Amino acid sequence: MLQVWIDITDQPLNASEVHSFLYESNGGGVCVFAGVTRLETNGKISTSLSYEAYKSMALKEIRRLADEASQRWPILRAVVLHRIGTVVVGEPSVLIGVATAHRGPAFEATRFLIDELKKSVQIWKKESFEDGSQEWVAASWQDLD
Amino acid sequence: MLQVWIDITDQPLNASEVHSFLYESNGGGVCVFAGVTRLETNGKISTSLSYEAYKSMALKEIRRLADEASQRWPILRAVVLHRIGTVVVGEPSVLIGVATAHRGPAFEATRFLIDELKKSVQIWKKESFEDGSQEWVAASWQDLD
Amino acid sequence: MIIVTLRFFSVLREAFGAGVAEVELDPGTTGQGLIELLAANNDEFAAIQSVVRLAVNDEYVELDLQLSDGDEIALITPVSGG
Amino acid sequence: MIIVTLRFFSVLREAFGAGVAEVELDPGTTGQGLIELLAANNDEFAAIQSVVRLAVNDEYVELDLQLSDGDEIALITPVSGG
Repeated sequence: MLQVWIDITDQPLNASEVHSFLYESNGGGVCVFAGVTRLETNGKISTSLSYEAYKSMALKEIRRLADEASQRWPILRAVVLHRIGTVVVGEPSVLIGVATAHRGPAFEATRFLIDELKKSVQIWKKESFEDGSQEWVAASWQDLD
Repeated sequence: MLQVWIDITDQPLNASEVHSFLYESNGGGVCVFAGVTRLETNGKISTSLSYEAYKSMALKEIRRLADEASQRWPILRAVVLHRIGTVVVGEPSVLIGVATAHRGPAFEATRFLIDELKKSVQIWKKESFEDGSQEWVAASWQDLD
Repeated sequence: MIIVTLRFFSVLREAFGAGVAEVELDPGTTGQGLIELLAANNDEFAAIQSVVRLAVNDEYVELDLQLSDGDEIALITPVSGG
Repeated sequence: MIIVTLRFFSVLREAFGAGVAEVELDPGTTGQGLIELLAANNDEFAAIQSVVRLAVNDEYVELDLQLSDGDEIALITPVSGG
């Protein structure tokens, strides 16, 4: 029943295809989240983010999260796409979407998937700033409990 | 600061344009909701929904809702598009989206906008079923409190 | 006499067979008076008159408002968009 | 001796100057033993070794696991995707 589209790709993410895939569920409520490279972080101007994944493990972890979400909400279709490589300001690095019969669970499951992805999926982010500096985004496992 | 794209149109809604508009805010979190014509409602098979609007008043009410949302959340850009006329199964009748610096408010404001739109915006929906029957969707003002 | 424009939508448009109508009213007619007049002439409207809201020139009004010549009056039933 | 493949990402890839490395280990070496060996040879790794998790053949493992010939071992630092 549950249909899931998962990908980790170095190609630009296509929101139109994500919407079409979710509409085809014939559910009534579709929620899509896009995580976009932000211009300003902590007062510094970014030019791009660069993502690196341990792809085999990350794909397994995303599928596990989708399975967990589908046990908690009546999901018809779900999408989790993450881009790797360089993502400039104003472009999405992640597109997550859920289709359900009614809108409440679509919002909740989409929020769950992005929150959990950030905690556990084996992808890492490096920020590039307009002053030429670069740094891997500091993170901790504390969020994992 | 706040940029809002509002429309009531008889043309198909374009999710790609909605995403692009929101990405251009340079915010990091973008949430988009699509309300799609559902195949089955209360056990009956639908073929389409048909929407009618009191356009001048509906546009004013949508703008009021966007203003209210922007007072409650730090919204960079917002989109509220509603289609009128016939919307077949699997096509969206409404697209709502919000861009914010971080993701939490984007989810909350998008949810607020679709919930409030359904309560107060002067648009009416008629369902067409595969048995040829049609009916205006019954509603009440009770949801308005 | 005053002349006002009425706008009907969805069930009311079908009940009255038109989306727009011009009607002549006695000066001093209130919103409530208009609703009673319409209910007396249309059973479908009468059945749901209690949930109808009036908007004059795109703003909701109280039913005791006296209508004016040239008013554009929308009869709004509970909405169901989205 | 056993031979295992190590996979490094992000800060660790830069610290070790490579994404993949094959290393020879004594039979019976544990995950903890591998981490101590790497920390002794690389200061950057030593500084963050306490937050590194080991995955063997794409599954997280406890550090007391004895490594086997042919294992693919990923050294996973806290993630930051999205």
